[in-house]
Amino acid sequence: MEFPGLFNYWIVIVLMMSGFYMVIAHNNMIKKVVGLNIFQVSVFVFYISMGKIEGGTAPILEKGIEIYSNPLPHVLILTAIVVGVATTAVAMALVVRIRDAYGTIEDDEIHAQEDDA
Amino acid sequence: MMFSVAAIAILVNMGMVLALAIKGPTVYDRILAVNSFGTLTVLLIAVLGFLAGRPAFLDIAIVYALINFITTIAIMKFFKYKFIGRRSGEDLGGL
Amino acid sequence: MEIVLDVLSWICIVAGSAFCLVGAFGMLRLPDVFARMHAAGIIDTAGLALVAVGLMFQAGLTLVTVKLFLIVMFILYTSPVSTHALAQSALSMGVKPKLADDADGNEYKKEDEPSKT
Amino acid sequence: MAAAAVGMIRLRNLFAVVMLSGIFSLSAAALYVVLDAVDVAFTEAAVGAGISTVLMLGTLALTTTEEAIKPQRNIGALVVVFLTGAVLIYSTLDMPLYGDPTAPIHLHVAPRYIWDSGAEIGVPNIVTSVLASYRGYDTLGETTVIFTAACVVMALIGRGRSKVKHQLPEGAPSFGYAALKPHSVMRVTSKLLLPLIFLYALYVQFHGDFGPGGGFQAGVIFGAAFILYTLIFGVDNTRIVIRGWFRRLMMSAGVLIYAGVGVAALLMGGNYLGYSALAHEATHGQHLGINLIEFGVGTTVAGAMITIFLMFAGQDR
Repeated sequence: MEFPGLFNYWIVIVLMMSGFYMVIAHNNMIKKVVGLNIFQVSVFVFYISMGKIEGGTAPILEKGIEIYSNPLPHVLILTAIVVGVATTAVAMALVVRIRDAYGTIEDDEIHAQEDDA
Repeated sequence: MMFSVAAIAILVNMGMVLALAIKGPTVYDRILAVNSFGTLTVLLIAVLGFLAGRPAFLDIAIVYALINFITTIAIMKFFKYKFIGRRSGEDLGGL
Repeated sequence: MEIVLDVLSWICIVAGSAFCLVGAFGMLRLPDVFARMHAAGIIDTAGLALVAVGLMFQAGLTLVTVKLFLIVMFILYTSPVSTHALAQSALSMGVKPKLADDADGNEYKKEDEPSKT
Repeated sequence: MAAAAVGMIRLRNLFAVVMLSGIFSLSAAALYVVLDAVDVAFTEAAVGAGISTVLMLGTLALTTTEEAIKPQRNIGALVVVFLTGAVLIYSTLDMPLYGDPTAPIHLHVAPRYIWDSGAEIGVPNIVTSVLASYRGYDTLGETTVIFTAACVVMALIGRGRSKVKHQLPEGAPSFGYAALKPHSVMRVTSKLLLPLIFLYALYVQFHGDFGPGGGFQAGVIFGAAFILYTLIFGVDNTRIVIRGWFRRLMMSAGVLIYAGVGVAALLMGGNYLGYSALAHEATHGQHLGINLIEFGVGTTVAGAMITIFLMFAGQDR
């Protein structure tokens, strides 16, 4: 029972660590943003999978249904997704500005330029 | 029962298409894979709605059916206007 | 009546799934993008439509059937367009279709793909 | 899904990474459906299919499509990642099992939402009633965040004057600007499809009380429709169809509607955002309030998405 019971968390952790690795090990800024997105999705999946109840269905009231999954995480994540895309847009805008200023979006090249200056 | 069969078949499909998306030698293979993946997701969501016994939630599938091709058009446009005279198509796909 | 509907939807769903599988297999096996598009077309048309029709038989004459019908219509409407866009952009970017008598296409046996020139 | 993530790490061509992130979002939506979160899946569907991929493409068009150096195995990073992962996995051993109905998360406020919202709010979709009514403050905050994000994007790349010389040959139109004039197939198809998308966005907007949907999703779909229009007919046409002042008005009016409903409730003798005061009967007031603020949310999100996209697409390069 232990294995399937915690499986969802492990998936979340694998995803989260993939995103984490992408953020810290890559120099390319767009890749970093994508990594942040993966990290974000892993948190979403974590919340949603906590809200799931065995045998429950979607939290929309209907006659004859007794068990609903927990609606609260859904609410939080629903807004978080839209906010997430908005913040991703901000990050992308920053990347574009960095590219304008430095002519590159590689982290180490930017550092090299900074050191030269 | 029958829905599970369909769901499993679609999941297997999705795996295969994903394999194409990852290995796909050229970018166009990947685009194609994303496209098919979208269609398969529409199907999977529809089947899952039936599997859960609440098929009223087909709205999500409709969203995908409606706006999934925006991506493809964006990609096509991206290629048309981004790479002009800069790079030939063959070496686009290199990893 | 019930049984007839059940059998019909079984047939449709299984056939649709089989078409999907064939399509996905083709996408993996066929030699180049243009040939793979044909395989993708199987998924988009035969696979999707058959599974949806099978689901319609299960749903009966309800709003669900209308929604399924809409889905099928939308996909049948948009997927040729996106395939067209893809083929056009691939062709204009200089990806040549592999032909049976091409020098670089020799290792592929004569597929029954139409020769796009 | 994990495979897609790993693939994204490995691929160096940023374009392929964007493709894979599209697949990633698709499978995330399917996963949300499995986990009963239809509203979330709806949002992910709208965002993933309509906005985020296109946004990333816009950025790629403005920057570069190749990662410069092949990332060598970064041992330090790998060690950190594995250590963190191991610690996290160890900590999951104390977590409640998947699907356990007695997990702490299900015992606090969730039962009240599930069992009483039908009588208190009178809206079948619990997610909508929690979103708009019980946790209305939260949602007001989120809407403001989206508004702010769009403002920040405007401030960052609002006027396209770049110091870097563009690599395109003279006369080649940039990603966003050009209209697909010669492509009659696209033009006709999208002309037929656009009204349907708008209609569907409105359906999602005003059907959110009964099924999955609501202001956030509708706003995103609305924005996606405009993105499609922009892709086909060019940025200039979109700027004529929906003027800059109107975009900004949409963004701010949404937040104002939301906050104004709260003030109205305050003036009519209730609490801030306590919609029950809006009408004689509590559930009627709730319904009215929820519809109004969902409309506000939808307006803001749509305006913000269109603005953000136009900012990216309309760069002169």
